[in-house]
Amino acid sequence: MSPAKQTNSEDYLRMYRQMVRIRTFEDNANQLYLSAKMPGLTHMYSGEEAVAVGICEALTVTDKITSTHRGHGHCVAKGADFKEMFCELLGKEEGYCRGKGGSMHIADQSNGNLGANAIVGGSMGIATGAAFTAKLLGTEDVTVCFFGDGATAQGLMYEVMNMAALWRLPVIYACENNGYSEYTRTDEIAAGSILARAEAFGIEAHQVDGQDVLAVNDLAQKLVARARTGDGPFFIELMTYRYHGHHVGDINRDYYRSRAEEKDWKENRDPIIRFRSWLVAEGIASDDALEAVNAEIRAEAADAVDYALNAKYPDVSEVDMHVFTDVRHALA
Amino acid sequence: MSPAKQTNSEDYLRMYRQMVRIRTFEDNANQLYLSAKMPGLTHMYSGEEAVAVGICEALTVTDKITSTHRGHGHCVAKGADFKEMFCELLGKEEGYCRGKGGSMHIADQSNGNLGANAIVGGSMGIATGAAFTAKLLGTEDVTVCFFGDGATAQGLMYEVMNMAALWRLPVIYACENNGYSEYTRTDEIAAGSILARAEAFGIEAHQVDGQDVLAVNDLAQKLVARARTGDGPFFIELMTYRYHGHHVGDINRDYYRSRAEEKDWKENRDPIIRFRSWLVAEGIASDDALEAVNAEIRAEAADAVDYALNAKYPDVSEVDMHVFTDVRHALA
Amino acid sequence: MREITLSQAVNEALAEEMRRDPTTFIIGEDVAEAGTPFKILSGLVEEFGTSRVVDTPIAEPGFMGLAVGAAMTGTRPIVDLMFGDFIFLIMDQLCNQAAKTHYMSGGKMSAPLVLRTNLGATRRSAAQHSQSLHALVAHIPGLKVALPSSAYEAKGLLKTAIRDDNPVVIFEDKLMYQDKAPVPEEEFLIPFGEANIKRDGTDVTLIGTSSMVQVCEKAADLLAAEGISAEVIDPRTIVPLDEATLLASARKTSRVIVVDEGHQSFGVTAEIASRINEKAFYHLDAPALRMGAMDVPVPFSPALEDITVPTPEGVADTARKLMSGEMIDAA
Amino acid sequence: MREITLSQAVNEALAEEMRRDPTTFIIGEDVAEAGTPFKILSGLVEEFGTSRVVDTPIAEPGFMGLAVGAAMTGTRPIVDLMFGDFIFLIMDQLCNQAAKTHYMSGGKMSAPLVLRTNLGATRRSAAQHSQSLHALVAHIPGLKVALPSSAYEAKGLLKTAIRDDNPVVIFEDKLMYQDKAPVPEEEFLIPFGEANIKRDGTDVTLIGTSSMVQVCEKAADLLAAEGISAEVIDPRTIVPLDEATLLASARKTSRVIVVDEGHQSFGVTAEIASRINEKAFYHLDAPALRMGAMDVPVPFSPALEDITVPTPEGVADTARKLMSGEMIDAA
Ligand SMILES: Cc1ncc(C[n+]2csc(CCOP(=O)(O)OP(=O)(O)O)c2C)c(N)n1
Ligand SMILES: Cc1ncc(C[n+]2csc(CCOP(=O)(O)OP(=O)(O)O)c2C)c(N)n1
Ligand SMILES: [Mg+2]
Ligand SMILES: [Mg+2]
Repeated sequence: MSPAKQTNSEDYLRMYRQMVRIRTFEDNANQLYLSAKMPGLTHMYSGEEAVAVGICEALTVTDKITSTHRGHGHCVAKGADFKEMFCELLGKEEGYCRGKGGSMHIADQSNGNLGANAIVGGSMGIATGAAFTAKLLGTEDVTVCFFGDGATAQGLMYEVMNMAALWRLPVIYACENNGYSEYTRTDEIAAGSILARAEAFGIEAHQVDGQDVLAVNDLAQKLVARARTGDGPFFIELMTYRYHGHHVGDINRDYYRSRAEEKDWKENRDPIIRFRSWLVAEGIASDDALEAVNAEIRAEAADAVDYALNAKYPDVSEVDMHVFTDVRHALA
Repeated sequence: MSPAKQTNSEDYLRMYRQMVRIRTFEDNANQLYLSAKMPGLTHMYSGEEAVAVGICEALTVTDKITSTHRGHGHCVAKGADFKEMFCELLGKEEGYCRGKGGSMHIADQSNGNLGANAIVGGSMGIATGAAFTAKLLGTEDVTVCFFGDGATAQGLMYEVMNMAALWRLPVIYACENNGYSEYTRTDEIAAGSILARAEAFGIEAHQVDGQDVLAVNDLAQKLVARARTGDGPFFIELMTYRYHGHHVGDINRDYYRSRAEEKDWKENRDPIIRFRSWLVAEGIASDDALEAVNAEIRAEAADAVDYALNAKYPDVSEVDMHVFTDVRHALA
Repeated sequence: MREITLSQAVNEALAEEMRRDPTTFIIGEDVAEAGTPFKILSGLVEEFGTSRVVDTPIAEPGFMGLAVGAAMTGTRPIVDLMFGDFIFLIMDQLCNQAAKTHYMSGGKMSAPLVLRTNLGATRRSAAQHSQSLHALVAHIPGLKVALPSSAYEAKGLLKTAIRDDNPVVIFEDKLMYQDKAPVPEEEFLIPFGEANIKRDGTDVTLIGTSSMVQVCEKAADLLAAEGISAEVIDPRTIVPLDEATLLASARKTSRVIVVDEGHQSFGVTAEIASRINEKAFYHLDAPALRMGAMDVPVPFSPALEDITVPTPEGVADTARKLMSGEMIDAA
Repeated sequence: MREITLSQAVNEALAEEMRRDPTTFIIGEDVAEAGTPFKILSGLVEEFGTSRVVDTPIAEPGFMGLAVGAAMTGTRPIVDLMFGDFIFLIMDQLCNQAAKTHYMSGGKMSAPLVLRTNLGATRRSAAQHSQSLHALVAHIPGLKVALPSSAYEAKGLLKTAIRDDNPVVIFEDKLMYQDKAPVPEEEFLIPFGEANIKRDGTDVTLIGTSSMVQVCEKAADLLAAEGISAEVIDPRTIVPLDEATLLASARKTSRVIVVDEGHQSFGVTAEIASRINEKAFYHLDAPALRMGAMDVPVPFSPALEDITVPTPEGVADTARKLMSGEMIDAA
């Protein structure tokens, strides 16, 4: 792990806290699924926490992100609250999207999260457009586009990278390479080199250990600062791993990846365990203090789940609201 | 110009003849447009003859090509006849597509030309699929996908290159870089390097002087042979130039390219002039003999134009034929 | 007769046709070892190998385009599009290329491919995984469109689709994959353009497509209890459309409701109702009515999602109004 | 009043709105110096610069997606899609993203963008450059759809579209770009959802969209010469649709023909005819009839192309049959 660089230990502790919040959120979401309390299904971010947190901690609240089907981690990392998130997952009125979006469309506009997306690669244009806005209006916001290794197969990525490069847009393409797209290994669906694909468009590209939150944050800080001053776009490939199945229902997965592999990542490369040991070793926090953080987050999550389970569904009259901005009920 | 390599001077003469046939075809097509005898408009291939001919002369009759909106050159080079081509351009029943396709959809299945395409980049999937067929059925056919520099902006290209590379399909992507897409210079719409984009997918890529038919043919021979034995896919960038406007109606084009530039390409790099001098210099043919070839082709074209002008339009009852293979009249 | 699930029916149809014709192959995401997320294709890669059951990268336009070219050159691709909503990604290759190849070439080329995908909401999958977009492709000349309503149709129509020399789009109802129906062991095909009269009736005709056939049948049950005799018809393919059967029923009952899970406006119900109104107008006691899905993106919340699609109760209700002459709107 | 071409009207609308709102920008292929192949945008890049009149690579899905993101974050993109046929390439970004953003976010986000494109055959441009695909987008909830029928509407509707907070698709008739019409010098807007009664009549209602408004007017001329009084109505927007005006006319004349240049089957005529049949049934002497483009890919040959779209003579003919009670089909 990299040596301490931030001058303020609060920054480190916030990163730790945010990673634990993501893991805790996901554990609860998984429980909701397993106990049949959640409608539909969902994709867990557990294991990839250092990616979202390392990057989002380098962003301001008005900087934008676009997210994916595996979007809870990005949402938490960009500043969202548990209550509105769980409400959304359960389709409740107080959810971030009034229950209309659910897990795959969770968004949090107040913190610059333009939303999860159920179309693989579907948000690449959106992220590039957000960066276009920043340039046109001179806002200095930077946009980070999160997507998986599988999404690199979508042609849209190359179309927008070309434009971002030609117009030097303040966007960072963050490829979360977790080794799989659904039930298929990345090397079976990606020819050549992912980094080289970005570089071919004249985009500076970096690979980083996605399980090392400090390394991720360090790189992100630098690239975000450069993008902000017109030195973008950039591409980052973050090597990471998802602990659960592709979605919560993907339980028997021996046919596409081994338990030994999963065990290795969980035991030897877990981003939270690694960072926690480092915090303790560097004397930034005691183990007890970190344990207290965990407990506090667990309690917060339990409360939020409870709240969401008891919250009310949107009234049926909402069904034709929000089709158009200027028509209260589209079908009235 | 490269030294003579073919053992058979017939091959050289056929290449010469095919280039002149393309130029002559286009001159006549342009005349038909200018004299308002042709419906719609069309995109001239003049100037780029060495590309189509150099490549198609490396192919067998069952090898496949896919073509573009600028497709007459590919069609002639792959073996088509003037008569059916002019009939098609004029919307006549005896056209290759019974007048239903016109210039932008001219095809010649009998010679493996799967057709021009009015969607820029639209045939990249088709070409890759033709190569897939060859692999699945073991036919050993090679497919060449022609497209322009502008088409490299289409995401589809990256999607199919990825699959072609993963599955080692016998396809050659032939990028005709004529410096412009419509009214825009290539460097304004293509970031980074076109060759590197193919290489990033692990595809061997070459750049070649598209005005040198021997260089093109030489490279094509080698790559086609390798693709045939499973060593593909390949990517070629052919540096070339279109003499006319983007389409026949694009007359005043000073605002996007200079007359001096056009003059330079026409006078100093013309593929036919260069090859003709070489043929004479190498003693393969006399200037008189070549002049006779030209005259013969001019006469053939004039006859074909004449024939086409007098040929009949498809009967109106054909309008709802060929919508489905198994329904004679779709609207009956 | 033995009963199998719609998923098994699809699997059997594919296996039978792939055995029959070595130029067929399946292409799509996670179709091989995984057998798709719906596990429909289990076992096929074991029998036919990875050269004929081809896992692709997540590149729908790419593999659809590849299928068009493959079809044009002598194979019969069966494209697996994981969700019907992704059809938006492949519209160019499907509608500008595949649909027009035969026509644009004056009949010289063709693209005999099948696009298998799905439709249907109420699976809590939200706006991008719940759409029923068959009306879009039905609007494009050159494409045939099949909508199986049970395991039986899923098998018979898919086999026909694979043998058809034209591009065919077949939409399975993803909520029906585990539903069982009697399916003969012996080989059978269901011809395109032949509607199926699921139930005879005299008072009102309920025309339902795909998932809505069951809804119409349940509505007919509700109505039967009240002494209203509903005829239920499943067109099975909307291109070609068996107008004759639909019109005969309309002329007989004088009252028609068309039920479809696509959005109502500019959708399938409009076309079918229009044809009936046009060609059976003087036989109708009331206008042919339409019930499509609400014209709203599909909401995630179960509280909202369930009310966006037609239900047996809703259809029965509309039928009752038709019967009682309560068509105030049209007056 | 001065007369200007449809092309100039579009140019003026864009210039005025871009002056008014600095967050607007135009994006598309060859929109800047070239001013598009149709030369519609001449002069705009000189006034607004290349940061607001943005030439793109040939990457329709890419720049459409970019526009969605830009719209979501505070700008108002005006996307120039060179040919309506290319809409197939951008359906995912338009229909899965832009159309659903507001709904999926529970009203918290929106995508105020305009997609300007075109429709219309008989330009000898063959099957991939001649389609009229507005029915497809009208089927998707969340998109508004405008179809200007002259320079006047082109200006007024486009200005309204740019100020609308929703994604709007506007289809111009590419054969009309050089057609002149009176257009006021003073600023004006045309509200969405308000049909325009082009001509009053009592015997038959001709509802025409876009290019077909002229066709209906010419048909009305032919009919007038025979003493048949045709009312001609231009809905101007099909989403929202001014049902009230259409129904009032249908109830008055009792006979309706809907004319549209999209393919007839599963198209716009079906929706409009269905609504009229549903809601004015008992006022009609005959079913509302439909005349769309033939259900064939657009052929290149002039000998074939011209017969694929409705003509004034054809419309007049249908009207005559309606008048004479000659609706054998419906009997
Ligand atoms: C356009 C599209 N195609 C396919 C899918 C189905 N799908 C959902 S997630 C996924 C795999 C994505 O892999 P990757 O991008 O690596 O992200 P990860 O799940 O690994 O985080 C697929 C194929 C989809 N949602 N959208
Ligand atoms: C998808 C699509 N977008 C835009 C166009 C309009 N268009 C026709 S040709 C052309 C330029 C193509 O440039 P290039 O690929 O370099 O080929 P060239 O014309 O130079 O041969 C454009 C933009 C089109 N036909 N299809
Ligand atoms: Mg992945
Ligand atoms: Mg070019």
